[in-house]
Amino acid sequence: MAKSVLVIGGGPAGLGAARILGKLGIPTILVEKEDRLGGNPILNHYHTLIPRKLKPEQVLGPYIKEVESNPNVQVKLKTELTACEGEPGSYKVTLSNGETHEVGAIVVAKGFEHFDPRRKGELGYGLYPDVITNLELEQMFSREGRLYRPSNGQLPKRVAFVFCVGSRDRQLGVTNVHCCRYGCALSGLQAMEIKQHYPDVDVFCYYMDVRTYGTWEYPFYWAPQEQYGVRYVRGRIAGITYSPADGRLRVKHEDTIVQRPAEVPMDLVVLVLGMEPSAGTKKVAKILGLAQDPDSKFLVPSEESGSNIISNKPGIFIAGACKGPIDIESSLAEGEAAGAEAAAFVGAKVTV
Amino acid sequence: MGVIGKRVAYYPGCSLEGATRAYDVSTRIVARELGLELDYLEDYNCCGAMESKNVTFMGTLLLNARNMSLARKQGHDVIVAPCNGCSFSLQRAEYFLQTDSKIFERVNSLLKEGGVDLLDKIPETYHILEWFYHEAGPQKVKEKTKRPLRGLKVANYYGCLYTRPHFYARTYSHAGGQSEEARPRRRETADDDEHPYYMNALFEAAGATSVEFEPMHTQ
Amino acid sequence: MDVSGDWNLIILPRVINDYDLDFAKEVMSLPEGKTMIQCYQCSYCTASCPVHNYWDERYNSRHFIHLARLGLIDELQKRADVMWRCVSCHKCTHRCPKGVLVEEVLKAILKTMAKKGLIDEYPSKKFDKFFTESVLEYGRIEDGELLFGWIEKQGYNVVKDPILKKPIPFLGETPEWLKQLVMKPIKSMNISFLVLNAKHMLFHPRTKNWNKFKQVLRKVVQEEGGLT
Amino acid sequence: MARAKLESKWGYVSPGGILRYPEEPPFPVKEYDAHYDHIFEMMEELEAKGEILIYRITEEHQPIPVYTSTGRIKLIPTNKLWHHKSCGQCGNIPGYPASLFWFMNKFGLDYLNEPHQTSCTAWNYHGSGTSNPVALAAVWLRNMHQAWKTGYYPLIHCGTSFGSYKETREQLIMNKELRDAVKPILKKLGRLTEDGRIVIPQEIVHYSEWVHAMRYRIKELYEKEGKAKGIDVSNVRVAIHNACHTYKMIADDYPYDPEVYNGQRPAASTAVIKALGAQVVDYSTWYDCCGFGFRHILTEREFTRSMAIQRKLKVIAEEVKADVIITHDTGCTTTFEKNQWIGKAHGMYYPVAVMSDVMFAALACGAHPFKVVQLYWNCSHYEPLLEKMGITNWRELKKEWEDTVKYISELEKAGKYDELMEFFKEYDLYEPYSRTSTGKPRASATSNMPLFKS
Repeated sequence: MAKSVLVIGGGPAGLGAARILGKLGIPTILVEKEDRLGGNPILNHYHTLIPRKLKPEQVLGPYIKEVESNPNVQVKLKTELTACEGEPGSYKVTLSNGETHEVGAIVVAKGFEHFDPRRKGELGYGLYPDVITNLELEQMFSREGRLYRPSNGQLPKRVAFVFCVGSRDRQLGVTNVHCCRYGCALSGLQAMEIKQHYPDVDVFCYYMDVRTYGTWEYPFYWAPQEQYGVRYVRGRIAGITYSPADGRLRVKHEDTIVQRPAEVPMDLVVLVLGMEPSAGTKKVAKILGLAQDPDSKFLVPSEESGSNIISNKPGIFIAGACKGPIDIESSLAEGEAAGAEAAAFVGAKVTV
Repeated sequence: MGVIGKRVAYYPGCSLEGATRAYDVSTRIVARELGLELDYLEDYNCCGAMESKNVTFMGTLLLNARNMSLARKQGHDVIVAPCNGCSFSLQRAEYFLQTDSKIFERVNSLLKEGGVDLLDKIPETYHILEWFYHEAGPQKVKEKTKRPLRGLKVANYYGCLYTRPHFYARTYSHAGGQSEEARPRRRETADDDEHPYYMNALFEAAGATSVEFEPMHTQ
Repeated sequence: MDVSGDWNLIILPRVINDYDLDFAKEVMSLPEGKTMIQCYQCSYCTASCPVHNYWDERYNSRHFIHLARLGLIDELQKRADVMWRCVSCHKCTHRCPKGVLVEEVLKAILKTMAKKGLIDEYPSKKFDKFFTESVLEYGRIEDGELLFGWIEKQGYNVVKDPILKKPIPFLGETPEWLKQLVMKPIKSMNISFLVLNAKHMLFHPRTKNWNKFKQVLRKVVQEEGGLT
Repeated sequence: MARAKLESKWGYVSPGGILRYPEEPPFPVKEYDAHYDHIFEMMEELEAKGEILIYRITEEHQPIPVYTSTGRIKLIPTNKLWHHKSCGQCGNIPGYPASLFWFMNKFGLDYLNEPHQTSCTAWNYHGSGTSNPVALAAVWLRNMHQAWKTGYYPLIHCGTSFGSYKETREQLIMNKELRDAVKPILKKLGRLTEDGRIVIPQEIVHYSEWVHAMRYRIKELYEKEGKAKGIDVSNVRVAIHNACHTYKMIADDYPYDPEVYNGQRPAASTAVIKALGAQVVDYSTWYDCCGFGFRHILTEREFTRSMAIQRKLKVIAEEVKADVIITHDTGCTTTFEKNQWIGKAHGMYYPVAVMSDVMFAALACGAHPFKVVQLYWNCSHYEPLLEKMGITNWRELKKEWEDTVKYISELEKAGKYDELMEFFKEYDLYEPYSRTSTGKPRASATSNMPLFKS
């Protein structure tokens, strides 16, 4: 009988790993610190996922169901890893509920956190109710199903998306110089959703670069412009202020194409948040001795391996957003790959 | 060879019957010698050139639609124009009529109002150079040359609108337009966009030497 | 004590305070302006443009599109002296990777500006109108009349024959460049061509069956406000 | 750079003792390892190497901790202060430092009104660009050495001096070349310690930080004395202008507070106005410069007046209809004041009272609007503000001040300087050369200086 595998984190990557391990008949322990599986998309009530425009329940629901019903997988909610000893192939792990287990391999999928935009004080988040985050916009859609200005409950006439909040920014120290990867595409999607339901709302995207890479270019950059008339303005937003005269926000920037300063009235401003490694990722990295990027603190794969799920520790595999910004479908795929690697590592004989 | 047709509607345009009469006369002679037939478009009107287009969109479209209607009346589905401006104007009208059914309907109703036959079908317009190249070709030109242009250095200047823009002439490929398959014949017969060579080939067939003066030859 | 002489100056802010989004809507309501929305500011058009390259770098098709889309009218007006300088070579439209009919869009922007009274009548517009009038009247243009008529419009004193009121070439004032331009070919021209051109100048070539169609055309042009 | 943290009264302290953090920041901050921390770490390293001497804040200075934008704890000394005054303030807005001294007298704090202070020369640095780091550093270190010698802790009145000194400190600490260049100069001046070290204070402190730290005591005074005089500021609409040189020059070293815009905007001035119970109103160009721009006031006055009128006065008048603009720097106050009149000449008149936080606080606490706050220097409309604050008897107070001026000039003409000094003492009127650390008027300093020459 093969040794068991510990999967840390019940988000997309962790679910991907647990699902494949369970399918292969490997005894698997899935620990999740929250009281339900699904990770950020489920816990934070995302509305629509890029790139396939599916709901989180549509994408992750089947995974959760499969993991929960597979007898090979023990799901331990409200549980965290607290200690780890031993050698590759027989790690002795201690969990926060006091249990100890011996596992042959570990899959780390502790994910990311959204940037706290209050750290960019000039953007006025937390001061002006009509400055919201893209996460809050998702929740506005998913929980209330309508678009409104938090200050007065009215439909905004104009909405601005502010790209790269907490991304590509040395002002925050060395920790947030990376690109969030999802922001441009999600903003395009959200802008389209707004225009679909409220065609008269004017939507503006303030960007430095638009990074809807690969096949995302058409659906998340061209379509918002060509089909919905979303306007893109190049220039990083330097400040958001409020004018009591008309009760509207002012988005302060330089239109780099016109080369003129601009302070344009907006009714709702959406900050597109960057990604940071979660506190759990940093904690697990310490417990397991995993290599971290010295600046961003994201986990980094083994230098020798060309694969990005192989960690610097034999028998420990890393998947998903704990290694850096990633989209959900890739996160699932990485989880599955890491699960398969872990199965191979514990020497499971798999019959097809 | 032979995609466009040996007998076509000939739209000379205003200038060819005025200041550049020589072009008109030469065109007719060359066509005759090459065994091609130009059917003069009776009672045509000005294409509007760039000027009318800058003043009135629908008016310019109507001007060209009238000429198209005349060509249909004479039984043609191909118009050939020796003037870059004229062929451009006709192709532009063709583009808007093909890609926007609302425009097409409006144009037809205005044609009716103006006492002109309706457009049952939108004829295609070719530049005369394309027609010569595809319906006669260098080989035929060589055969028919009586006084070879040996020793003559020719700078072939095609002009702006001979190949441009490809949206109007050939592909229609912009969002909202029809598919690239809309005009397969046109795509097949078109000269190279950036490095046109039909005139070079025909003159060389007639014995002349082409001189390169890129990048100005289509500026 | 201030000796600079300009102490009274108050500098007004350069800040863009708002967009005029109705302007873009109006441009895009024109059939030729529809594709303006597709532009993603890559500047392929501008880099291809001979006017930008050889005349004035302020002639920038991409920039005009951006300004029009956001309705930055004052910025468009600042460029009124170059905006009409398009030579209609269509390289912009030909090359645009997004399928924007750039040349047409720029003309749509100019038309909208003219309609809203945001731009004075520019030189090329005068000629466009003169040309179109001729087309509307006769169905065809005539090169000689177009040339001398335009010369007359430029303020030269052109002598006309008393009966048909047509300009008589080279009588009265003619710019020197025009004399040279016309005399060179005339000297070597076949006599029958000369006669033909003279005939055309006296008796303007006309399209037959034109009157009814002309009225429809005039109506359409009037609707669009093109000749006003 | 790893920082070992030790617990202390205010949070965590590095071994050397000058870099402090609370365990949990009270508002979202940039990062614990903010890029500005290394200045303090390097100061301690340089002290350990014997290159510099850190002029430390001690219990004697009765420090009050405030947070900076990085969440760092900055100690603001409140007692035994060495006043580093401002060129423009004393010349153009004398009520500004006077109000500060008035408060210190009220609170019974010890201070030294230093006659041996020089200008920071940042005026030169900004105005013409002809200064250089060595000269700026030498001037700063000379002044700091003088403060250290007297045993009083430097308090900088001017925003530009404060900003320039913060920059100079960074340059000095980061560049050995600069330290090596400046040491021979200071040696010649006799401004090194006995063992050849340069003196750098632990914190560079602006007067607005002192006001900020003392805001609750100011509030007490307002409630006890101001309200007793019928003063009530609760209806006053206050537009705050934060001075660029105080908080944009070395942005990491200026107070921020969870109470003030959730720690997302500079706290000084706003916090004291809020503590007094006045209405702080937000406006869209709060971030903008007043227009003074330092070199602009000297070389491009058109820019200064245009900025002041178009971007600030107009916006404040149209968006929020403020009763008063509160500043904390010399240049901003004069710019807003004088440009209202220039605006009037151009048909752009947006009248509003302008004064510094400390002047407003002094008025609220019942200071004499003319004898102490010296509003007669103000050319803006301050009268409606006084009315709104409940100082409805300002006409009588003005008369009283005019009579006093007459009386003083009579005494002066008669050469009765001793009586003059007694008079100042009796009326507790600020007089620049009279009050020293001992609290005793020093007649000799002014005995040969005619006042109010007319």
